[in-house]
Amino acid sequence: MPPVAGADDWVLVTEEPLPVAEALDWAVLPSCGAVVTFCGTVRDHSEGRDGVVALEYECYREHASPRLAAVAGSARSRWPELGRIALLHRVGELGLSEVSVVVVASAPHRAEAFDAARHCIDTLKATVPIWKRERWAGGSDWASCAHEPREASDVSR
Amino acid sequence: MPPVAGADDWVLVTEEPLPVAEALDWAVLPSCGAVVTFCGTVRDHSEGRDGVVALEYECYREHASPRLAAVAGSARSRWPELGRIALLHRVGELGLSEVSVVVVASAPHRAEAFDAARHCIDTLKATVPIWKRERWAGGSDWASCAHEPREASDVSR
Amino acid sequence: MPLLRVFGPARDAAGTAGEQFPGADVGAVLDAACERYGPGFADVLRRSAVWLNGEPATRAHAVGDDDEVAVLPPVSGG
Amino acid sequence: MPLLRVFGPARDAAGTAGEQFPGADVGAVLDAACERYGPGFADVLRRSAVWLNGEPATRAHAVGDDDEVAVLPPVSGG
Repeated sequence: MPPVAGADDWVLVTEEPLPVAEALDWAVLPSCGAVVTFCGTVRDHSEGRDGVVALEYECYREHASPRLAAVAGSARSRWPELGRIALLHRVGELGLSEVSVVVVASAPHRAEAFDAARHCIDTLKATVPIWKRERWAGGSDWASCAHEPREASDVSR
Repeated sequence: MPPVAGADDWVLVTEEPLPVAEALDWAVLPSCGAVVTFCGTVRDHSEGRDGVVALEYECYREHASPRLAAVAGSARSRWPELGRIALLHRVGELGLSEVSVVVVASAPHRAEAFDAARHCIDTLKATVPIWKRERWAGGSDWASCAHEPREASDVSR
Repeated sequence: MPLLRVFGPARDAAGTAGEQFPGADVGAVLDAACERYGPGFADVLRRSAVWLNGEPATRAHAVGDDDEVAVLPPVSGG
Repeated sequence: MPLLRVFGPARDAAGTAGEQFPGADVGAVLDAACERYGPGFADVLRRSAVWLNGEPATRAHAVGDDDEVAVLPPVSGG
Protein backbone atom coordinates (compact mmCIF):
# COMPACT_ATOMS: atom_id res chain seq x y z
CA MET A 1 0.00 0.00 0.00
CA PRO A 2 2.73 2.55 0.78
CA PRO A 3 4.63 4.14 -2.11
CA VAL A 4 7.96 3.44 -3.72
CA ALA A 5 10.38 2.21 -1.06
CA GLY A 6 12.64 5.06 0.01
CA ALA A 7 10.43 7.81 -1.38
CA ASP A 8 9.33 10.58 0.98
CA ASP A 9 6.26 11.59 -1.05
CA TRP A 10 3.20 9.36 -1.29
CA VAL A 11 0.45 10.33 -3.72
CA LEU A 12 -2.60 8.20 -4.41
CA VAL A 13 -5.92 8.46 -6.24
CA THR A 14 -8.15 5.48 -5.52
CA GLU A 15 -11.75 4.28 -5.36
CA GLU A 16 -10.98 2.39 -2.13
CA PRO A 17 -11.29 3.86 1.39
CA LEU A 18 -8.20 5.94 2.11
CA PRO A 19 -5.48 4.43 4.34
CA VAL A 20 -5.46 7.29 6.86
CA ALA A 21 -3.80 5.49 9.77
CA GLU A 22 -1.17 3.91 7.51
CA ALA A 23 -0.27 7.30 6.01
CA LEU A 24 0.06 8.84 9.44
CA ASP A 25 2.31 6.02 10.69
CA TRP A 26 4.38 6.16 7.50
CA ALA A 27 5.00 9.90 7.90
CA VAL A 28 6.73 9.51 11.29
CA LEU A 29 10.52 9.83 11.04
CA PRO A 30 13.11 9.90 13.85
CA SER A 31 14.20 13.39 12.75
CA CYS A 32 10.63 14.77 12.80
CA GLY A 33 8.79 15.64 16.00
CA ALA A 34 5.58 16.90 14.37
CA VAL A 35 3.05 15.22 12.10
CA VAL A 36 0.01 17.22 10.92
CA THR A 37 -2.87 15.43 9.20
CA PHE A 38 -5.82 16.98 7.40
CA CYS A 39 -8.83 14.80 6.57
CA GLY A 40 -11.62 16.12 4.40
CA THR A 41 -14.89 14.29 5.08
CA VAL A 42 -18.29 14.26 3.40
CA ARG A 43 -20.40 16.93 5.09
CA ASP A 44 -24.19 17.06 5.25
CA HIS A 45 -24.28 20.56 3.79
CA SER A 46 -22.41 22.82 1.40
CA GLU A 47 -22.72 26.52 0.60
CA GLY A 48 -26.44 27.07 0.08
CA ARG A 49 -27.29 23.38 -0.03
CA ASP A 50 -28.65 21.37 2.94
CA GLY A 51 -29.32 17.67 3.27
CA VAL A 52 -26.35 16.43 1.23
CA VAL A 53 -26.30 12.62 1.55
CA ALA A 54 -23.48 11.61 -0.81
CA LEU A 55 -20.73 12.92 -3.06
CA GLU A 56 -19.36 11.56 -6.29
CA TYR A 57 -15.83 12.48 -7.31
CA GLU A 58 -14.64 12.27 -10.90
CA CYS A 59 -11.02 12.82 -11.93
CA TYR A 60 -8.80 13.19 -14.96
CA ARG A 61 -7.15 9.91 -14.09
CA GLU A 62 -3.89 10.25 -16.01
CA HIS A 63 -3.11 13.67 -14.57
CA ALA A 64 -4.55 13.64 -11.03
CA SER A 65 -1.57 11.86 -9.44
CA PRO A 66 1.05 13.98 -11.25
CA ARG A 67 -0.77 17.10 -10.08
CA LEU A 68 -0.78 15.74 -6.50
CA ALA A 69 2.97 15.20 -6.85
CA ALA A 70 3.31 18.82 -8.01
CA VAL A 71 1.50 19.93 -4.85
CA ALA A 72 4.02 18.00 -2.73
CA GLY A 73 6.84 19.56 -4.76
CA SER A 74 5.54 23.07 -4.17
CA ALA A 75 5.45 22.39 -0.41
CA ARG A 76 9.02 21.05 -0.42
CA SER A 77 10.29 24.09 -2.27
CA ARG A 78 8.82 26.31 0.48
CA TRP A 79 9.71 24.14 3.49
CA PRO A 80 12.88 22.19 2.62
CA GLU A 81 12.98 20.77 6.17
CA LEU A 82 9.80 18.71 5.58
CA GLY A 83 10.12 14.99 6.25
CA ARG A 84 7.35 13.08 4.52
CA ILE A 85 4.26 14.21 2.60
CA ALA A 86 1.23 12.03 1.82
CA LEU A 87 -1.53 13.31 -0.50
CA LEU A 88 -4.36 10.83 -0.95
CA HIS A 89 -7.65 11.46 -2.76
CA ARG A 90 -10.58 9.14 -3.09
CA VAL A 91 -12.81 9.11 -6.19
CA GLY A 92 -16.16 7.50 -6.98
CA GLU A 93 -19.18 7.47 -4.69
CA LEU A 94 -18.76 8.50 -1.03
CA GLY A 95 -21.35 8.44 1.76
CA LEU A 96 -21.76 10.88 4.63
CA SER A 97 -18.69 11.18 6.92
CA GLU A 98 -16.45 9.18 4.59
CA VAL A 99 -12.94 10.57 4.06
CA SER A 100 -12.44 12.10 0.61
CA VAL A 101 -8.94 13.53 0.99
CA VAL A 102 -5.97 13.10 3.32
CA VAL A 103 -2.93 15.35 3.65
CA VAL A 104 -0.09 14.37 5.99
CA ALA A 105 3.07 16.42 6.52
CA SER A 106 5.89 15.68 8.96
CA ALA A 107 8.64 18.09 9.96
CA PRO A 108 11.16 18.58 12.76
CA HIS A 109 8.99 21.37 14.23
CA ARG A 110 5.25 21.93 14.34
CA ALA A 111 5.12 25.35 12.65
CA GLU A 112 6.37 23.94 9.34
CA ALA A 113 4.18 20.83 9.58
CA PHE A 114 1.05 22.95 10.12
CA ASP A 115 1.92 25.47 7.41
CA ALA A 116 2.82 22.79 4.86
CA ALA A 117 -0.35 20.75 5.50
CA ARG A 118 -2.46 23.88 5.08
CA HIS A 119 -0.61 24.84 1.90
CA CYS A 120 -1.04 21.34 0.48
CA ILE A 121 -4.82 21.15 0.94
CA ASP A 122 -5.30 24.72 -0.35
CA THR A 123 -3.13 24.03 -3.41
CA LEU A 124 -4.69 20.61 -4.02
CA LYS A 125 -8.15 22.16 -4.15
CA ALA A 126 -6.99 24.78 -6.66
CA THR A 127 -4.89 22.62 -8.98
CA VAL A 128 -5.79 18.92 -9.06
CA PRO A 129 -8.22 17.89 -11.85
CA ILE A 130 -11.02 16.45 -9.72
CA TRP A 131 -14.72 17.32 -9.80
CA LYS A 132 -17.30 16.78 -7.08
CA ARG A 133 -20.99 16.12 -7.63
CA GLU A 134 -23.30 16.58 -4.62
CA ARG A 135 -26.36 14.43 -4.12
CA TRP A 136 -29.26 15.42 -1.83
CA ALA A 137 -32.76 14.06 -1.30
CA GLY A 138 -34.19 15.95 -4.26
CA GLY A 139 -31.46 15.68 -6.87
CA SER A 140 -27.79 16.18 -7.63
CA ASP A 141 -25.49 18.74 -9.16
CA TRP A 142 -21.83 19.68 -9.44
CA ALA A 143 -20.39 21.53 -6.45
CA SER A 144 -20.84 25.27 -6.73
CA CYS A 145 -17.65 25.98 -4.78
CA ALA A 146 -15.10 25.35 -7.53
CA HIS A 147 -11.81 26.88 -8.71
CA GLU A 148 -10.51 27.63 -12.18
CA PRO A 149 -7.66 25.11 -12.31
CA ARG A 150 -4.20 26.54 -11.75
CA GLU A 151 -0.67 25.15 -11.59
CA ALA A 152 0.76 24.28 -8.17
CA SER A 153 3.80 26.45 -8.89
CA ASP A 154 1.49 29.48 -9.35
CA VAL A 155 -0.48 29.10 -6.13
CA SER A 156 0.74 31.58 -3.55
CA ARG A 157 -1.55 30.69 -0.63
CA MET B 1 -11.78 3.88 25.14
CA PRO B 2 -13.66 6.98 23.96
CA PRO B 3 -14.89 9.44 26.56
CA VAL B 4 -18.23 10.01 28.19
CA ALA B 5 -20.98 9.14 25.70
CA GLY B 6 -22.35 12.30 24.13
CA ALA B 7 -19.40 14.48 25.09
CA ASP B 8 -17.61 16.39 22.34
CA ASP B 9 -14.33 16.80 24.25
CA TRP B 10 -12.05 13.84 24.93
CA VAL B 11 -9.08 14.36 27.23
CA LEU B 12 -6.76 11.58 28.33
CA VAL B 13 -3.45 11.17 30.17
CA THR B 14 -2.20 7.61 30.00
CA GLU B 15 0.89 5.41 30.12
CA GLU B 16 -0.48 3.32 27.23
CA PRO B 17 0.15 4.03 23.54
CA LEU B 18 -2.23 6.76 22.40
CA PRO B 19 -5.33 5.76 20.39
CA VAL B 20 -4.58 8.05 17.43
CA ALA B 21 -6.77 6.36 14.81
CA GLU B 22 -9.68 6.00 17.25
CA ALA B 23 -9.52 9.70 18.15
CA LEU B 24 -9.49 10.70 14.50
CA ASP B 25 -12.48 8.48 13.67
CA TRP B 26 -14.34 9.75 16.74
CA ALA B 27 -13.87 13.38 15.71
CA VAL B 28 -15.70 12.97 12.39
CA LEU B 29 -19.25 14.40 12.48
CA PRO B 30 -21.75 14.77 9.62
CA SER B 31 -21.75 18.55 10.11
CA CYS B 32 -17.95 18.80 9.94
CA GLY B 33 -16.00 18.54 6.69
CA ALA B 34 -12.54 19.08 8.17
CA VAL B 35 -10.54 17.15 10.75
CA VAL B 36 -7.03 18.33 11.66
CA THR B 37 -4.76 16.10 13.72
CA PHE B 38 -1.43 16.99 15.30
CA CYS B 39 0.83 14.20 16.56
CA GLY B 40 3.96 15.00 18.54
CA THR B 41 6.53 12.20 18.24
CA VAL B 42 9.81 11.46 19.99
CA ARG B 43 12.56 13.08 17.91
CA ASP B 44 16.22 12.08 17.82
CA HIS B 45 17.36 15.59 18.69
CA SER B 46 16.29 18.66 20.62
CA GLU B 47 17.68 22.19 20.81
CA GLY B 48 21.43 21.70 21.29
CA ARG B 49 21.17 17.98 22.04
CA ASP B 50 21.79 15.23 19.45
CA GLY B 51 21.35 11.48 19.75
CA VAL B 52 18.20 11.52 21.91
CA VAL B 53 17.04 7.89 22.25
CA ALA B 54 14.10 8.14 24.65
CA LEU B 55 11.93 10.54 26.61
CA GLU B 56 10.32 10.20 29.99
CA TYR B 57 7.23 12.25 30.76
CA GLU B 58 6.14 12.99 34.31
CA CYS B 59 2.86 14.74 35.14
CA TYR B 60 0.96 16.23 38.06
CA ARG B 61 -1.59 13.47 37.70
CA GLU B 62 -4.57 15.06 39.48
CA HIS B 63 -4.35 18.26 37.47
CA ALA B 64 -3.11 17.25 34.01
CA SER B 65 -6.53 16.16 32.68
CA PRO B 66 -8.37 19.21 34.05
CA ARG B 67 -5.75 21.43 32.41
CA LEU B 68 -6.25 19.56 29.09
CA ALA B 69 -9.99 20.20 29.46
CA ALA B 70 -9.24 23.91 30.00
CA VAL B 71 -7.25 23.92 26.74
CA ALA B 72 -10.27 22.48 24.92
CA GLY B 73 -12.49 25.09 26.57
CA SER B 74 -10.24 27.92 25.44
CA ALA B 75 -10.45 26.63 21.85
CA ARG B 76 -14.25 26.42 22.01
CA SER B 77 -14.55 29.96 23.29
CA ARG B 78 -12.57 31.18 20.24
CA TRP B 79 -14.12 28.88 17.62
CA PRO B 80 -17.70 28.10 18.72
CA GLU B 81 -18.29 26.20 15.45
CA LEU B 82 -15.83 23.45 16.46
CA GLY B 83 -17.24 19.94 16.38
CA ARG B 84 -15.09 17.60 18.48
CA ILE B 85 -11.77 18.08 20.26
CA ALA B 86 -9.47 15.29 21.46
CA LEU B 87 -6.41 16.08 23.60
CA LEU B 88 -4.40 13.00 24.52
CA HIS B 89 -1.02 12.92 26.28
CA ARG B 90 1.13 9.94 27.04
CA VAL B 91 3.33 9.77 30.15
CA GLY B 92 6.08 7.42 31.26
CA GLU B 93 8.92 6.12 29.10
CA LEU B 94 8.71 6.62 25.30
CA GLY B 95 11.09 5.34 22.63
CA LEU B 96 12.12 7.07 19.39
CA SER B 97 9.20 7.87 17.03
CA GLU B 98 6.53 7.01 19.60
CA VAL B 99 3.59 9.43 19.81
CA SER B 100 3.66 11.59 22.96
CA VAL B 101 0.72 13.89 22.27
CA VAL B 102 -2.31 13.97 19.98
CA VAL B 103 -4.59 16.92 19.20
CA VAL B 104 -7.64 16.42 16.99
CA ALA B 105 -10.08 19.20 16.05
CA SER B 106 -13.05 18.91 13.70
CA ALA B 107 -15.01 21.81 12.23
CA PRO B 108 -17.34 22.55 9.32
CA HIS B 109 -14.49 24.31 7.47
CA ARG B 110 -10.76 23.74 7.38
CA ALA B 111 -9.60 27.18 8.48
CA GLU B 112 -11.14 26.77 11.95
CA ALA B 113 -9.94 23.17 12.28
CA PHE B 114 -6.34 24.17 11.47
CA ASP B 115 -6.38 27.25 13.71
CA ALA B 116 -7.95 25.39 16.63
CA ALA B 117 -5.53 22.45 16.43
CA ARG B 118 -2.60 24.84 16.37
CA HIS B 119 -4.03 26.82 19.30
CA CYS B 120 -4.56 23.62 21.29
CA ILE B 121 -1.02 22.28 20.95
CA ASP B 122 0.52 25.71 21.66
CA THR B 123 -1.68 26.18 24.73
CA LEU B 124 -1.16 22.61 25.93
CA LYS B 125 2.61 23.09 25.87
CA ALA B 126 2.32 26.31 27.89
CA THR B 127 -0.23 25.27 30.50
CA VAL B 128 -0.45 21.53 31.22
CA PRO B 129 1.65 20.31 34.19
CA ILE B 130 3.86 17.79 32.38
CA TRP B 131 7.66 17.55 32.37
CA LYS B 132 9.89 15.84 29.85
CA ARG B 133 13.25 14.23 30.57
CA GLU B 134 15.49 13.50 27.59
CA ARG B 135 17.80 10.50 27.50
CA TRP B 136 20.76 10.23 25.14
CA ALA B 137 23.73 7.84 24.91
CA GLY B 138 25.74 9.71 27.54
CA GLY B 139 23.13 10.66 30.11
CA SER B 140 19.78 12.31 30.70
CA ASP B 141 18.35 15.66 31.75
CA TRP B 142 15.13 17.67 31.79
CA ALA B 143 14.21 19.32 28.51
CA SER B 144 15.72 22.76 28.16
CA CYS B 145 12.83 24.05 26.05
CA ALA B 146 10.27 24.64 28.81
CA HIS B 147 7.63 27.22 29.65
CA GLU B 148 6.70 28.88 32.91
CA PRO B 149 3.24 27.35 33.42
CA ARG B 150 0.32 29.63 32.55
CA GLU B 151 -3.47 29.31 32.57
CA ALA B 152 -5.19 28.34 29.30
CA SER B 153 -7.43 31.39 29.58
CA ASP B 154 -4.34 33.65 29.60
CA VAL B 155 -2.66 32.20 26.51
CA SER B 156 -3.21 34.48 23.55
CA ARG B 157 -1.34 32.52 20.85
CA MET C 1 -7.30 12.51 -35.15
CA PRO C 2 -6.75 14.19 -31.76
CA LEU C 3 -8.80 12.95 -28.83
CA LEU C 4 -11.02 15.35 -26.86
CA ARG C 5 -11.64 14.52 -23.20
CA VAL C 6 -14.28 16.39 -21.20
CA PHE C 7 -14.95 16.32 -17.45
CA GLY C 8 -17.52 17.20 -14.82
CA PRO C 9 -20.13 19.68 -16.08
CA ALA C 10 -18.49 19.59 -19.55
CA ARG C 11 -19.05 15.84 -19.72
CA ASP C 12 -22.69 16.32 -18.73
CA ALA C 13 -23.14 18.99 -21.42
CA ALA C 14 -21.44 16.85 -24.07
CA GLY C 15 -23.25 13.66 -23.09
CA THR C 16 -19.99 11.72 -23.46
CA ALA C 17 -16.58 11.55 -21.79
CA GLY C 18 -14.57 11.96 -24.96
CA GLU C 19 -14.22 11.30 -28.67
CA GLN C 20 -12.00 12.11 -31.61
CA PHE C 21 -12.35 15.33 -33.61
CA PRO C 22 -10.55 16.47 -36.72
CA GLY C 23 -8.48 19.64 -36.49
CA ALA C 24 -4.92 20.90 -36.85
CA ASP C 25 -4.91 22.99 -33.69
CA VAL C 26 -6.65 23.14 -30.29
CA GLY C 27 -9.08 25.80 -31.49
CA ALA C 28 -10.28 23.69 -34.41
CA VAL C 29 -10.92 20.70 -32.13
CA LEU C 30 -12.89 22.86 -29.69
CA ASP C 31 -14.92 24.48 -32.48
CA ALA C 32 -15.83 21.06 -33.89
CA ALA C 33 -16.91 19.94 -30.41
CA CYS C 34 -19.09 23.02 -29.92
CA GLU C 35 -20.72 22.36 -33.25
CA ARG C 36 -21.52 18.76 -32.33
CA TYR C 37 -22.50 19.28 -28.64
CA GLY C 38 -24.31 22.60 -28.98
CA PRO C 39 -24.57 25.85 -27.01
CA GLY C 40 -24.77 24.18 -23.54
CA PHE C 41 -21.28 22.78 -24.08
CA ALA C 42 -20.03 26.08 -25.47
CA ASP C 43 -21.24 27.77 -22.27
CA VAL C 44 -19.27 25.38 -20.08
CA LEU C 45 -16.24 25.70 -22.33
CA ARG C 46 -16.18 29.48 -21.83
CA ARG C 47 -15.56 29.03 -18.09
CA SER C 48 -13.20 26.07 -18.48
CA ALA C 49 -9.44 25.64 -18.76
CA VAL C 50 -8.07 23.74 -21.74
CA TRP C 51 -5.13 21.34 -21.47
CA LEU C 52 -3.11 19.69 -24.21
CA ASN C 53 -1.50 16.44 -23.05
CA GLY C 54 -1.84 17.50 -19.45
CA GLU C 55 -0.49 21.05 -19.76
CA PRO C 56 -2.38 24.35 -20.13
CA ALA C 57 -2.82 25.18 -23.81
CA THR C 58 -4.13 27.98 -26.06
CA ARG C 59 -6.28 27.64 -29.17
CA ALA C 60 -3.22 28.15 -31.35
CA HIS C 61 -1.38 25.00 -30.17
CA ALA C 62 -0.94 22.55 -33.06
CA VAL C 63 -2.32 19.03 -32.52
CA GLY C 64 -1.82 15.69 -34.27
CA ASP C 65 -3.02 12.11 -34.08
CA ASP C 66 -1.61 11.19 -30.66
CA ASP C 67 -2.57 14.38 -28.88
CA GLU C 68 -5.21 14.73 -26.18
CA VAL C 69 -7.14 17.97 -25.70
CA ALA C 70 -9.04 18.25 -22.40
CA VAL C 71 -11.77 20.60 -21.21
CA LEU C 72 -11.52 21.24 -17.46
CA PRO C 73 -14.35 23.13 -15.78
CA PRO C 74 -13.50 24.72 -12.41
CA VAL C 75 -12.11 21.97 -10.17
CA SER C 76 -13.67 20.97 -6.85
CA GLY C 77 -11.47 18.27 -5.31
CA GLY C 78 -10.73 18.01 -1.60
CA MET D 1 -0.02 19.34 58.00
CA PRO D 2 -0.15 20.56 54.37
CA LEU D 3 1.37 18.29 51.75
CA LEU D 4 4.11 19.59 49.46
CA ARG D 5 4.34 18.01 45.99
CA VAL D 6 7.35 18.69 43.75
CA PHE D 7 7.83 17.80 40.08
CA GLY D 8 10.48 17.45 37.39
CA PRO D 9 13.71 19.24 38.27
CA ALA D 10 12.23 20.19 41.66
CA ARG D 11 11.71 16.52 42.47
CA ASP D 12 15.30 15.77 41.49
CA ALA D 13 16.57 18.59 43.67
CA ALA D 14 14.40 17.51 46.62
CA GLY D 15 15.19 13.80 46.24
CA THR D 16 11.51 13.01 46.86
CA ALA D 17 8.16 13.58 45.18
CA GLY D 18 6.44 15.06 48.20
CA GLU D 19 6.06 15.15 51.93
CA GLN D 20 4.26 17.03 54.67
CA PHE D 21 5.59 20.27 56.11
CA PRO D 22 4.31 22.40 58.96
CA GLY D 23 3.24 25.96 58.16
CA ALA D 24 0.19 28.24 58.23
CA ASP D 25 0.71 29.68 54.78
CA VAL D 26 2.29 28.76 51.45
CA GLY D 27 5.42 30.78 52.22
CA ALA D 28 6.05 28.91 55.46
CA VAL D 29 5.74 25.53 53.73
CA LEU D 30 8.16 26.57 50.99
CA ASP D 31 10.66 27.98 53.50
CA ALA D 32 10.58 24.73 55.47
CA ALA D 33 11.18 22.77 52.24
CA CYS D 34 14.14 24.98 51.27
CA GLU D 35 15.63 24.44 54.70
CA ARG D 36 15.31 20.66 54.42
CA TYR D 37 16.30 20.25 50.74
CA GLY D 38 19.01 22.91 50.54
CA PRO D 39 20.12 25.57 48.04
CA GLY D 40 19.70 23.35 44.91
CA PHE D 41 15.98 23.15 45.64
CA ALA D 42 15.77 26.86 46.44
CA ASP D 43 17.30 27.58 43.01
CA VAL D 44 14.68 25.51 41.22
CA LEU D 45 11.93 27.09 43.34
CA ARG D 46 12.97 30.58 42.22
CA ARG D 47 12.12 29.71 38.59
CA SER D 48 9.01 27.67 39.43
CA ALA D 49 5.32 28.39 39.72
CA VAL D 50 3.53 27.50 42.96
CA TRP D 51 0.03 26.06 43.03
CA LEU D 52 -2.30 25.54 45.96
CA ASN D 53 -4.81 22.73 45.34
CA GLY D 54 -4.29 23.06 41.60
CA GLU D 55 -4.55 26.83 41.29
CA PRO D 56 -1.79 29.45 41.14
CA ALA D 57 -0.98 30.73 44.65
CA THR D 58 1.13 33.33 46.41
CA ARG D 59 3.22 32.93 49.56
CA ALA D 60 0.49 34.66 51.56
CA HIS D 61 -2.21 32.04 50.90
CA ALA D 62 -3.24 30.32 54.16
CA VAL D 63 -2.97 26.52 54.27
CA GLY D 64 -4.34 23.79 56.51
CA ASP D 65 -4.25 20.03 56.95
CA ASP D 66 -5.97 19.03 53.72
CA ASP D 67 -4.18 21.46 51.45
CA GLU D 68 -1.66 20.59 48.79
CA VAL D 69 1.11 22.99 47.80
CA ALA D 70 2.90 22.15 44.54
CA VAL D 71 6.17 23.38 43.03
CA LEU D 72 5.99 23.44 39.21
CA PRO D 73 9.19 24.13 37.30
CA PRO D 74 8.71 25.30 33.69
CA VAL D 75 6.51 22.74 31.94
CA SER D 76 7.61 20.81 28.86
CA GLY D 77 4.71 18.64 27.76
CA GLY D 78 3.83 18.00 24.14
